[in-house]
Amino acid sequence: MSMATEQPTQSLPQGVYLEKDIDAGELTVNIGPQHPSTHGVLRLITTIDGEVVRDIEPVIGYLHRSKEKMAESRSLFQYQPTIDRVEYLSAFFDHYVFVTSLEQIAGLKVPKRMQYVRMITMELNRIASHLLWFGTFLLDLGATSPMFYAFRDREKIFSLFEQLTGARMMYNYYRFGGANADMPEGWLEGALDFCDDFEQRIDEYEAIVTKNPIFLDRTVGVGVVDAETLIAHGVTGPTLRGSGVALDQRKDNPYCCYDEVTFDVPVGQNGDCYDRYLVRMAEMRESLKIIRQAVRQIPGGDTADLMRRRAEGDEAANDIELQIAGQKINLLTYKAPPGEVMTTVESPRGFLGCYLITDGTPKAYRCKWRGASFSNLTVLPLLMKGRLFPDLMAIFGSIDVILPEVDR
Amino acid sequence: MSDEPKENDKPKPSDGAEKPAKKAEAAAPPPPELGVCGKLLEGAGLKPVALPADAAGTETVQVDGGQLKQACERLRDDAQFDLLLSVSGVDNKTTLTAVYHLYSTKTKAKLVVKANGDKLPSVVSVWPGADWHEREAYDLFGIQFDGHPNLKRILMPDDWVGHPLRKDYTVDDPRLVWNER
Amino acid sequence: MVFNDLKDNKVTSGMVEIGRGLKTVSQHMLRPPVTLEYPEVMPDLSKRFHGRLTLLTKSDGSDLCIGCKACARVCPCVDLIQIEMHRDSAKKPVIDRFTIDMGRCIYCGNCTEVCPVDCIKMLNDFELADYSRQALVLDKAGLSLSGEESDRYRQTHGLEAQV
Amino acid sequence: MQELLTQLITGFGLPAWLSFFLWAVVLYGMVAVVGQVAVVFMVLMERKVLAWLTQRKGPNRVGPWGTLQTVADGVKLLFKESIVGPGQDWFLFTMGPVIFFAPSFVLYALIPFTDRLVGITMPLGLLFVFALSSLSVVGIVLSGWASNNKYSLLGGMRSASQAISYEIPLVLSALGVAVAAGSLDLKTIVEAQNQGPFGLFSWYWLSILPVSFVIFHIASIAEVNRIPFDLPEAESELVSGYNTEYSGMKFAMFFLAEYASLFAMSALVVVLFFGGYYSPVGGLMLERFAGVHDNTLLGLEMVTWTVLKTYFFIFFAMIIRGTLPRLKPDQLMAFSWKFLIPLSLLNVFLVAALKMAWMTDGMLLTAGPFTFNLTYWITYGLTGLMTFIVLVGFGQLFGHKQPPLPGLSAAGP
Repeated sequence: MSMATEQPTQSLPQGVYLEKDIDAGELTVNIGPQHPSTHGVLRLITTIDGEVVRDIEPVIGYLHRSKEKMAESRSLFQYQPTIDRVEYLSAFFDHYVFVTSLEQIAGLKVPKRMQYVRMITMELNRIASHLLWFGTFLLDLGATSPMFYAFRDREKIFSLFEQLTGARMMYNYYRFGGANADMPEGWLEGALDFCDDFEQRIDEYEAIVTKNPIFLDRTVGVGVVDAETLIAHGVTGPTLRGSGVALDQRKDNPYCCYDEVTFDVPVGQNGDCYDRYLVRMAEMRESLKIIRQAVRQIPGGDTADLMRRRAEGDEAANDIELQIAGQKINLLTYKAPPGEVMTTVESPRGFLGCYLITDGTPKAYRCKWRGASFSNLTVLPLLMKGRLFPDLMAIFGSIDVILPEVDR
Repeated sequence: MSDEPKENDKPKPSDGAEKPAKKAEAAAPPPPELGVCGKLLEGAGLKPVALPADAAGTETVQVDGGQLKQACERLRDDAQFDLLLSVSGVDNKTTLTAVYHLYSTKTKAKLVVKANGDKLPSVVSVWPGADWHEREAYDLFGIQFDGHPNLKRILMPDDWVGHPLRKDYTVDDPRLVWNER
Repeated sequence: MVFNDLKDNKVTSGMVEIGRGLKTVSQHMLRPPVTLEYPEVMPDLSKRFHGRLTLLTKSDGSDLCIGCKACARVCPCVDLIQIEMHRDSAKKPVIDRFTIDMGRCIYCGNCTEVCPVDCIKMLNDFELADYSRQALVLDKAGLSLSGEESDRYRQTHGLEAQV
Repeated sequence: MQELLTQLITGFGLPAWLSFFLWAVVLYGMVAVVGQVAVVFMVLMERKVLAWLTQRKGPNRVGPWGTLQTVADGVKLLFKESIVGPGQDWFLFTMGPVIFFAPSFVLYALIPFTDRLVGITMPLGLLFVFALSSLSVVGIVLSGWASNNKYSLLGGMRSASQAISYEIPLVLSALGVAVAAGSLDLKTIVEAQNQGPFGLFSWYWLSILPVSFVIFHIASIAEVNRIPFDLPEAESELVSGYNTEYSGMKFAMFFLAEYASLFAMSALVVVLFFGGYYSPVGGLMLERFAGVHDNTLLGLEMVTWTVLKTYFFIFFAMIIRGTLPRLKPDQLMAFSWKFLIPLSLLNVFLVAALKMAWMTDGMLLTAGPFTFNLTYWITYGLTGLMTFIVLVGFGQLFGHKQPPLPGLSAAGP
C-alpha cells in the first residue's frame, strides 16, 4: 500500500512525459474522487500491471460533513433532520436508529401502530435502496436499461413516501416515541398496489439480467470471499449473507414487529458477486412479503377506517396503541435523561448503528454513527488483489458502498 | 397536523448535570456486578471493571488499557465475539475512552468494552475490521493505537491540525473562514 | 451425448437467455413513457409536500405570527430564521422583521411542526431558483400569504380558521 | 459522371490524371455528405430508441419531435474549445481522430446501394473493406497514447487487442460468403443472393451461411466498439477510454466516425447476408408485381431496400446496447480466440465442402430464380443440421463450463 502513495510527485516540464521511457512494470491509476463508478467521492489508489490489479487503497473523507460534531452543537430535535443525510438512500433507517436510541435511553414506549408504520416504511425504503443498487450495479457492468427501470420503480416508492412525509428522500418523519403524522387516507392501499406492480417488474429484471450469459461471466466466481474473513472485517448485510451467513438483525434481535411477520433470510453459497446479486434480488421479494403482511396486520387498519371508528365513538379506536404520534414530548424543551446505548438496525447494507450518549442536556453528548458501508468498504482491497481491472467495478458495485455513510 | 406538541410529563427529571453520562451513573448506588463476559475475563486473569449496563441492558465492562488486547483475544476466542461493530472514541473531558461494541454472529450476544486512555493497544490483529475504526478514533479524538499498521488520518485531510471531536477543540482554523457567515 | 444437456450448453442457453432479455427490453417500447415533461406538466404533489416556506395570515390579512421564535429554535440550520419583534402598547406582538434564507433551508419541516399558531407552513412551490443568493432571503412580505390565500390553504389542509 | 469529369478536365487542357484526383475529391465529398446525414439521423435514432426502451421520451425540445437535437449538438461541439493539454503530443493528438474518422467514411464508397450507385466498384471490394475498417484502430491507439492519460492508454491498448482478435473471425466468416458467391466483389455477392427461390430465405443468412452470419454480426459489433464490446471506451471503468481527453470537434470526429462505421458495418451485413438491394420476396417488387422496368424507379426501390435493411440492423444494435452488459477484456479475447475463430474456421471448411458438392457454374445454387428444386431442400437440411451441430458441439467443447448456478437457501421462516 505504501508504494502507491509514496511515489515521488515531482512536477515535470511540459512534454517530458512522452519522452520518458515508460516503465514496463506497474502503473498507478488514481480512480476518483470523481469517477463514474465510484458512486460518489471515493478515491481508489490502484496499482495495476496491465489489466491486473496488484494493489488498491481506498481513500475516504471527501464527503465528511461532521455529522457527529453537529450532534454536539444542536438539540436532539434540531439534529434530527440532518441525520437523513447520513445515508441518504435509506434515510428511514438512519432516523429509526437515532430515534430508537433515544427512546431506549428515555424509556419512551412506541405504539404498536407506529411500529408497523416504521416497518412498512423501512421495508419500502429497503426496496428503494436495493433498486438503486441494482440499477447502478448493472450500469457499472455496462447495461443501461436496468438503471432506468430501477429508477422508474423507485420513483413510485418515493411518491408513496412523499404522500406520507412530504419529502422524497429526506423524510424527517419519525419522532421520539412516534411519528409526526398519521398516514394519509389510502396510503396503505397505495403500498399494496405498489407491491402487486413491483412483483411483475422484478420478474422482468430477472428476465433481463439474472441468467444473461455476459452477466454470469462478469459476476460468477468474481470477488469470492468466505464468511470468516468478512466477519473478521466487520462486514454485514447482504454482502455477508451472500457468503452464506444468515446474519440478519430482523431475525436475531427482532425490532419493530419483525417477530410478527414471516419472512426468509436469503443466503448465498459461493460468496461471489452473483450470489450477492441474488441475495439482494431475493431480499426485495422478501420485503414485499413483509409489507403485505404488515399492511394486513397493522392495528387500526387504514387511516380512513380508524377515523370512522373514532367518529362513531369507538373508545378502542383511541387506544394509545393505535395512536401514531405516541408519547408526545415537547420537542422545544426536551432534555433527555443521561444514558448511553448503541442501537443497530438491519439497513440495506448491513448493521447501521447509532451510539448515543446523552447527559441530561438538550444536546447529545456524543453521537457516533456506525455505517455499514464503512466496514464493508474495508474488504475491497482484499477482494481486488490479483483481479482484473474491470472486476473492480463488479466487486465494488456488488458490496454496495454508499459514500455518505462512510464519511458521515 | 393534529399532533401539535404539548407539554407532557417528562420521562425523567434530569438534574442537568454537565458531567459525562458514565460518571453520573457510576455514582449511583448499587455498584454493578460483573456479567458473564466480565467473569470470563476475570477467569482469564484480567482485571475487568463492571460498568452499569447501557439503556438496552447490554453488559458493559471496562478493561485496563494494557490488558485490552488480551481481553479482546479472550472475548473473540472464548466468548465468540467475532464481529467488531465499531470503535468509538468518547471524550470525557478528563480522559479519552475507546468504546468497543462487540457482537457475536453465533450467540447473537452484544457486549460493550471500554478502555480509558489516549494510548491504547491496537486490536487490528484480533479483528482486522478494527483498522479503519481505530484510524477514525485517532483522527477525530487523537487516541494513539499502538501496533496499528497504518495509523493516519482517515476522514479529515492529512494536514489537519487538532482532533475535531474533542470537547476542547475550538474552531480557529483560518481555513474555516469561508464557513463563517 | 451432445443433445441430452442442451439446457446446460453454454451456447444454446446463452442465446436463449440473451433472446429473452432482448424481448423483455423490446417490450418496453410499446409501453407509454413515464417521463413528465416538467415545465408543461407539473408533478402531482401531495398536501404534505415540503416546499417553500410561507407565513399564513389571519383572514383579514393581519399577522398571525406571535413572534415566539420556536421555529428559529428548532431549525437545524442555525440562524436560518431570524425574527425581531416587540410588543405594542396593548401587549400585542408586532413582528418587525421575519426573514428566512431559503438558500440554506433543508426543507425538513421542523418549524411547521412546532409553530403554536399554525402560522409557518410549507407550500407545494418548489421552483425557487434565482440569480442571486440575496434574492433567496425572503422577508415577511415575501413570505406572507394574503388573507384569502391563507384561508384557502387552511381549508385545503384542514386547519382551523383564524379570524 | 467520372467520364464527364474526365472530358471536362481534358477539355481544359489539363492532364487526364488530374481527373482521377478530382473525382476522388468529389466522390469523398459526396460520401461524406451522405454519411453525415446518415450519422445525424442515427444519433437521433439511437437516443430515441434507447429512450423508448426505457420508457422515456428522448430528445424532444430542439425542433419538432427533437429532430434538430443532433444538429444542435453538432453546432455546440463545433464551437467548443478544442483543448490540447500539457504533456499531450499535439500532432499525434490531432491525427488520432483524423485517422479514425477517414476510413469510416471511405467505407461508404464501397457499399452498393443499387447495382449502379456504387462509389467504387472493385473486384476485391470485400478485401478493401476490411483493410479500411481495420485502419481505424490505428487512430484509437494513437489518440490513446497521445492523450497522456492512463485511462486513454488502457483504452487504446484494449482497442488494439480487440481489433486484432475480431478482425480474424470477421474476415473468416466473410470468407464463407466469398466462397459461396465465388467473388470478392460486393455487387457480385449481392447478385449471387438473388438466385434462390424464396427471396428472404435464400439469402445467405439462412440458406447456406447462418453460422457465418452470426459470427459476422457479432464481430462487426465488436469492430465498431459497441456494447457489449465497447471495452476501449468502457464508461464505468475507463471513464471514456481513448477519447477521455478530447473535446470539441475532435471529440465530434470520434463520435461521428463511430456511427459512420456502425452504418457501414450494418450495410455490409446486409450486402453479405441479406441480399443487398433486393426485396425480401426475391428480385425487385416493382419489377415483379408492377412490371416496371424504369431504371430510376427500380434504383429507388433498391436504395430503399438497402437503407431499410441497414437501419434494421442499426436498430438491432441499439436494442442490444440497451440490454446487454459489457464483457471483460479477457472474456472478450477468450470468446474470440477460443470460440469464434475455431468456429469460423470450421465453418469455412464446411462451406467449401458444400460448395464442392453442389457447385455449378462457379456459383452455388444457380438454378435460376423462382424455381423449386430438390437441391434446395437438401442444402437447407444440411445447413440446418450443420448449424445445429456446430453450435451445440462448440458449446460443449469450447464454451467454458460454468459452475452450476447456486440457488439461494433460505434460513428459517
